[in-house]
Amino acid sequence: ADVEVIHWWTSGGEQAAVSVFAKEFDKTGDKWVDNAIALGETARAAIMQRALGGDPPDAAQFNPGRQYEELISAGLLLDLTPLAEKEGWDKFIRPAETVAPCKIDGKWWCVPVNIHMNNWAWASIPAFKKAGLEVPSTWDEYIADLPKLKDAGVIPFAIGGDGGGWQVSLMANQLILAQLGAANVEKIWKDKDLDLAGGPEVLKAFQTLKALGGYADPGSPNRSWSDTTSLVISGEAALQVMGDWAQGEFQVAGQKPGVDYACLLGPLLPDAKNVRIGGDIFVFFKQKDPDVERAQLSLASMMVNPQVQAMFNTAKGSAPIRDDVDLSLANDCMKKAIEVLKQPGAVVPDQNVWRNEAFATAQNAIFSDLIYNANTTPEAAQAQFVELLKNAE
Amino acid sequence: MTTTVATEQALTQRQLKARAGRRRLAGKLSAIIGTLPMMIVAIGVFVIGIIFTVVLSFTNSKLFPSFNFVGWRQYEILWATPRWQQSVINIWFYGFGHIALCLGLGFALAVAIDQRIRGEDAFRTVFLYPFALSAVITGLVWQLMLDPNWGFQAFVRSLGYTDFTFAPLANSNTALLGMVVASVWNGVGVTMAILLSGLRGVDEEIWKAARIDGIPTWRTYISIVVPMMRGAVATALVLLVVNVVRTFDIVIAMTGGGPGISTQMPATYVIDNINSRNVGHGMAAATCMLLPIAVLIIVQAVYRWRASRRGRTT
Amino acid sequence: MSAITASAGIEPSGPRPKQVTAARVGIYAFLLIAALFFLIPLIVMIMTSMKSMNEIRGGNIFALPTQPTFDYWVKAWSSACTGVACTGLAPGFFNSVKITLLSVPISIVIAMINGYALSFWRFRGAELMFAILVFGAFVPFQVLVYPIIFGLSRVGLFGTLPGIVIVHTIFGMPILTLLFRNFFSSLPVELFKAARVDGAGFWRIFFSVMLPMSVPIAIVAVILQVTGIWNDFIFGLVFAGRENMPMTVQLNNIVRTSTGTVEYSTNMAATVLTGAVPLIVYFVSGKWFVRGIAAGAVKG
Amino acid sequence: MATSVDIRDLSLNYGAVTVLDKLNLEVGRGEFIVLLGPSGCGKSTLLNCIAGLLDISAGQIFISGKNVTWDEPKDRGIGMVFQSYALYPQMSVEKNLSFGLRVAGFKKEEIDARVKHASEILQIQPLLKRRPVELSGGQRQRVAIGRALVRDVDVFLFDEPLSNLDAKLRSDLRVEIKRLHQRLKNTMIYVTHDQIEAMTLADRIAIMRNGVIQQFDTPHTIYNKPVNLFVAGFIGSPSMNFLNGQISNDGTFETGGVRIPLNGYGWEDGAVKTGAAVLGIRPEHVTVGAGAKALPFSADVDIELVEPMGADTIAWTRLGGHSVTFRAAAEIELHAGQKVTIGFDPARGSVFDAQSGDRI
Amino acid sequence: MATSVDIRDLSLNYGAVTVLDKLNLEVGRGEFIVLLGPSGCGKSTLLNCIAGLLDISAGQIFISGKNVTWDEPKDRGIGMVFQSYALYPQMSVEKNLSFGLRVAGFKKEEIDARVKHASEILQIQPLLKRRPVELSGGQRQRVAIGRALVRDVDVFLFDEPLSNLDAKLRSDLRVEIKRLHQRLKNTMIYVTHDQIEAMTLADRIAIMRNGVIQQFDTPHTIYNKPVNLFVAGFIGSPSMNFLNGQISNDGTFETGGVRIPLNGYGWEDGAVKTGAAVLGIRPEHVTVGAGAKALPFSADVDIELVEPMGADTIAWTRLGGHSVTFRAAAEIELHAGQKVTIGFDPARGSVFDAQSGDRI
Ligand SMILES: Nc1ncnc2c1ncn2[C@@H]1O[C@H](COP(=O)(O)OP(=O)(O)OP(=O)(O)O)[C@@H](O)[C@H]1O
Ligand SMILES: Nc1ncnc2c1ncn2[C@@H]1O[C@H](COP(=O)(O)OP(=O)(O)OP(=O)(O)O)[C@@H](O)[C@H]1O
Ligand SMILES: [Mg+2]
Ligand SMILES: [Mg+2]
Repeated sequence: ADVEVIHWWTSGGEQAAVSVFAKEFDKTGDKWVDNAIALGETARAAIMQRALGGDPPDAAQFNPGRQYEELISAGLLLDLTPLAEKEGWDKFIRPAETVAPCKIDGKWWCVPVNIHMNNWAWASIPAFKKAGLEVPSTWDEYIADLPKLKDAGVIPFAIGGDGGGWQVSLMANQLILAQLGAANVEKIWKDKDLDLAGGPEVLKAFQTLKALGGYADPGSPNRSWSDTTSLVISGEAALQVMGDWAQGEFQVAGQKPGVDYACLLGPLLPDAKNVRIGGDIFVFFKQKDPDVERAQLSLASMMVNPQVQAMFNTAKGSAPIRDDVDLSLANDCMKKAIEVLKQPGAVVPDQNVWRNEAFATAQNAIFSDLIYNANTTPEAAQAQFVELLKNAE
Repeated sequence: MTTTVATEQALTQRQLKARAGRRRLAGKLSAIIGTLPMMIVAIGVFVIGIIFTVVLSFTNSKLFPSFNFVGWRQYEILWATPRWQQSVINIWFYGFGHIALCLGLGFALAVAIDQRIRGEDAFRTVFLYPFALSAVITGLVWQLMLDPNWGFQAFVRSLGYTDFTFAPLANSNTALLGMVVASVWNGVGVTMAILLSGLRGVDEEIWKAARIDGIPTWRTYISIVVPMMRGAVATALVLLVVNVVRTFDIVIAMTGGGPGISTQMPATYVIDNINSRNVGHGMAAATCMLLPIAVLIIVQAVYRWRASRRGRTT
Repeated sequence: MSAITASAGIEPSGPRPKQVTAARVGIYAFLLIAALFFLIPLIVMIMTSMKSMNEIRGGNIFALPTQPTFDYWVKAWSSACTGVACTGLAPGFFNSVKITLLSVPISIVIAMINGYALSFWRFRGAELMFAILVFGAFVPFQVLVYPIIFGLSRVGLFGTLPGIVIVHTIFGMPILTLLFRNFFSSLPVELFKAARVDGAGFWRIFFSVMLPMSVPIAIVAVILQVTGIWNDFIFGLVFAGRENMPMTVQLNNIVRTSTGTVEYSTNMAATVLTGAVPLIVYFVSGKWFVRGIAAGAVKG
Repeated sequence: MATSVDIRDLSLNYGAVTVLDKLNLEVGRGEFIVLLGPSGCGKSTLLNCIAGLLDISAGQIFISGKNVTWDEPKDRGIGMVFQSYALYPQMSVEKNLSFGLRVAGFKKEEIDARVKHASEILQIQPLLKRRPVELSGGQRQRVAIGRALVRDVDVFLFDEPLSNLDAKLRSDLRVEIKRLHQRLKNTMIYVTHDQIEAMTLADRIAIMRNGVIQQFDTPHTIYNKPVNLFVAGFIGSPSMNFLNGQISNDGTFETGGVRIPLNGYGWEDGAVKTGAAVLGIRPEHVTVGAGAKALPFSADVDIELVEPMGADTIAWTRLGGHSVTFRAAAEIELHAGQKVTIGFDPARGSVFDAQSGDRI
Repeated sequence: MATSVDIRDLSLNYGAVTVLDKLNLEVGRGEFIVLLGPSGCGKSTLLNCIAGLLDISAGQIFISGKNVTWDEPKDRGIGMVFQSYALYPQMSVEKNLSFGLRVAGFKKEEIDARVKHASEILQIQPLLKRRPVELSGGQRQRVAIGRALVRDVDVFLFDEPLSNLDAKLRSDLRVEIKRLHQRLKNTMIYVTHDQIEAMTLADRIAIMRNGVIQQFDTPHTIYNKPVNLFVAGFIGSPSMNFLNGQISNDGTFETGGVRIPLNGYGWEDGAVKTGAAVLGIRPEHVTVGAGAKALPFSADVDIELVEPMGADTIAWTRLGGHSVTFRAAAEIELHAGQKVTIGFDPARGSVFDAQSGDRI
């Protein structure tokens, strides 16, 4: 049967990755009906509105967390538990932070397809060379390099402000994580610890963000992450903090890690103890046609298939959701990540798991205002952040 | 057409009245059927939609409407949120800029075109065509033109003025200006067209009288003609205000609301909240957006109703 | 407008000597500069769509293409990727045509009937209906999307071609009704009375008398609706259903997609192609727009 | 004479404004009635009520004996000709004429026959294929009449059909309408505020003011025996001279020191009235020059202004402090500043009560 | 009398269309000139040329002896009153009057004095604070005149200032304009197509047709001695009766078997003409009844149609195959179908050459 899938994977690397799913699925005799809608917010809004209208797609992409909680409670989603139990998803999907968003109260509602590590820094080796510098290995080194990079005519700090400022938010999260560590991060976003959120460590992170903002280029405010990455790829910019999906862009551009670019995990820490992970999941909407349901389950099963996982994640630049994957194709950066992933307690989940999308939208606004509005002080932004957290549900 | 009279008069007054009532209804029935779509839309979509909006603004609805009433809480949060405050400031600034420029430039263009110039059709078409392009396309092309690396700034720098800086969208203080430029580019043509038809509607004898009085052309426009074009200005104004209130696409296409939150608008706030499944809050913002308009419309409706009491045919 | 002093000796006779006045030059200068301001973005779009990426990178967007090429147009039309499918804009184009061809006449005829009824068949509550409609014009679309989704799915039209046509009709209604109402109110009421005496009813008067007279304002309405509907993105995305996705959805995917680096050429080619239909409508019928608008917009 | 249109206690309000107030009007079959009155007095409103184009507030309307109060316009047996003619602009003359018949579902042959008949009567056969924009004002008017004609109605309603035309065409078409009426013998109700039209066309004139009919009588009676000051002043151009004064017991009218004996005046109820009154005398009933001395009243006056009108001359003068105009043949030499003797027979004048304005 | 406006060989074309063709007109100081002619004959065009509102194609215009051909309207010493009055709608009457002066930079006291003076003359002091919408037609017209008055101009131009008004107001204002002229003694050029206005107001009338002045003379001459058929037919209402016929050698006019002796007719150059000719006789020069027999020509005719006009009656009849109207006093009883004797004195008529239409 035809299975219509809505996703927002439209950039180069993403296209390659999603094509893996589509090709593999078509081989099973069913048909992947692709419905790509650029931009996550737009795509999710379309999914939700179609769900409300009683005409949901057969499968849809989300980020793990609370984005689809209403769909579950409204009973719109296909229960994947029988399939998961049959295939033993519990046993091979790891870490626990990846399982949690999909397995709620003992029932599986979605399929995680990849693990993204958000806290990477991507550095252009030629750009640093141009300024007569080595790629820094610590954050302090980098901060010291900023003025020199600027003098050399390189954009010292690459960041983009599109989509309401999620890139800035990602950056800010890193800075806060670096200040507080994994446990405290959970206290803030999960338990709404306002004292901590209003404390000096967080303020330090805000101050750093503001300072970094001064080294961004004028083209930054409404730039997409991939445009920003391409600045690093071309060597116009020195360093970008972005999730591992940026890796795909370097690959498409034919660049080699260690030669053309460097991947630095946990850029704020001397050695990476924590990784913040996110990823993508797919939900399946209940459909009347049993044949479609069969095809949906077949697609779900295929998505966690080790071979498919290997091909998909290689193309996407993300980590597979299972260990027993042939990672011979993975490059050095990827391997580095998977090592860290294995360490217990290393994983910090994305805040999406605790707070809803509305919170994220509001938080993005605060961070991007801080970085792009010269008049906004770190203190003011922190106050807004505390207020937001107080009202969050 | 002459009818037998006896039977007619044999009918009682009441029978006649009943028959007349039926006939009159039959006459109006098609009118009611004809306007059924309008009534369905007016009541079924707009009234229900607005009631829905207002009611939900007092709930903490997420994705699905829920009737978990939370009083004024959404409004309290709303007005404490800097992004919303900024949006409200922005829409006034942007709205004022957009409307003033559209009216001003539109009027200037209309006046210029009104001077019996050559190639009038060509000029009109050129001024009007951007309206054919969506806000998304407008935003894209202007984003490109104003991009410091590709656009106007780069062009001037390539001419040798390497210090030239013109990148309004990159600066949170000027981004709104960049948006006004693009939206004026898109919308001024229609304003011009409306004002031009208004100008053409002014009695030619007024012009002659002014010339005989020795009033300079510009003075005639300002002191005499403009005050006479109230209808055209009103229409243009309504269209402009509608566009301003709904401003959304061009923000998304040009700046995404940035840098920071410097080009956020109420509509983007509402829609972001609805899309991020915070419907109750979004509806509170929407209700706030509708309020000033509602006041305006009610004033206008009372005025109309007064006038319509004076005149009704059939 | 021009002051001419008859220099001594010349006896004024016949036509006033023509002089190129500063004011006249100023007007043309103003118009030409304005025309440039309005044309540049279009020129930039077209030029950019005909340059290679290297050229764009090397020069600036105002430079003429050194080796103009239509490759990107072909690519945008037939092979640009949006997600898995690499079919370009072509499939969406026909969906847009379908939606536009259906929605424009239906929305206009309904608005025309509204304007006609509001002008000649005033009934109790008609003015109120109209006030509500005008108010509706100010409501952000997206606020109303929710109730409409519920309504349409209730009657089974959500995600179908009739569904999207209904949505366009709803959202076109306020402004179009306003235009038609103003237009019909400016017609002599005697015409209506004469037709009533002739025995014609609501529909007969509409079709035989009013419809043929409303050509100028209908042209304005057609232009407005073609533009609005063709350019629509949000409604198409939500209401049209996957088979009927309009071109703008693919445009959005193309321009928001970057294969490594942003391919401005393809973006611009796609943009120009998407904008082509309403642009042509404007360039062909723009002069009727100004004439027609006088019929419906100027009367308050 | 059978009654054709009978209006009983007709009232019409627009909201709180009463435009027509308990109006009664009975029109005989074949009569040519003119509704005359100043702008805004309710003439068009009355016509629209008769046609069924306005919903009345109270009262009844009978046409040809049938109560049509609640009937649709098309069922009343009326045809209407509007000031703007209201021809359907996009239809040819032929289509304009046949529209009503086509709506009513007549057979093609019948329609053709009627259109042919009407266009012959109105002499518009050569125009049948043209559209209204291609017609002159007079031709348009004929088509508008034809539209009523083909429908074979009992009553024709005209709402100022000539007031858009220039003077010359107006007087030509006036005669044409009169001839048409003589030929068709339908009932015609004709609204105008042009008194020449009213005087020349009407069998009877209804003079309206503020929604009330002031006088409904033949043109001759209205001209010579107006029932009140309003009618007297409204009819006649230049208008009747009014002298405010007092009637003393001996039946002499006194104004500004001038005494005018009212001997021979036909008092309304035969008895002489006294007290404050207004004496009205038409300009053409004032004689100038030699003959004036012989009349019951004469006086010497100065001419203030002279208006030569070609066929005759209007002169302005003062009598007892009131401005008085008189009409003299063009042959009589008159010029401003001249001293002349004028005279008139008060028996040809009208006397009105100063308070009520009614004729006494 | 000094010349006030002098137009020499004025031509005006719109593209290929010649609207005015080598037109000459000399107007004396203080004269009241009326331009009269059918619609589209170029009256407004001529007025606009004088005012400087249109660029002429050839010729010269002198006002008060100064060549103003190339002058701006405001520098020509003219004021103009338009058909629509063209008052500035959003300004008060006072502003309307003073706007031109303020723009010209007059002192406040001077402006006030002039406005006061003009408003006194026109009796509009109580209206100074109102806006044009709050004025009646007559008041608006006075304001429009006032606007010319404050500018203290030599020449007033009026373009059909009364044609938007109803009959009663029109005749009142006509008198008012006449009085104003008597008082101000400015030169006035007045365009109309209403001949009553022309006859009553003008010192001299210029009758125009197709951009050419046909006759320029006093109303009396134009009425009684029209230079050609066009002027004869254009002036007079009801219009002159025309009989087509032949003049035989003995000076008898024959038409359709009716012979009319032309004894006593004042031939243009004193000599009797013969051949095809048109005899014109005004309706008021036709006598009916007893007196008719005594006239040089009389005949028995049937009355076809009667139009009572109040003061007098117009009757339509036929003579020698031609339709003939005559005017009779209202007292004379006339009705359609009646046989009457009519008569007239051909010496009071006009005879025109059948070919050229010129008076002979
Ligand atoms: N639709 C309406 N609403 C309120 N009042 C109206 C309406 N139509 C007419 N009137 C009022 O009714 C009165 C009579 O109007 P009507 O049109 O019958 O006058 P009329 O005698 O035909 O005048 P005219 O000679 O100017 O045509 C006027 O005072 C007018 O203001
Ligand atoms: N702008 C123009 N272009 C071409 N022809 C014109 C223009 N204005 C006027 N005419 C023509 O010039 C002729 C004279 O027009 P004008 O307005 O002077 O007539 P008029 O005597 O004032 O008529 P009316 O009594 O109708 O006002 C007309 O035949 C008219 O068609
Ligand atoms: Mg009327
Ligand atoms: Mg004219």
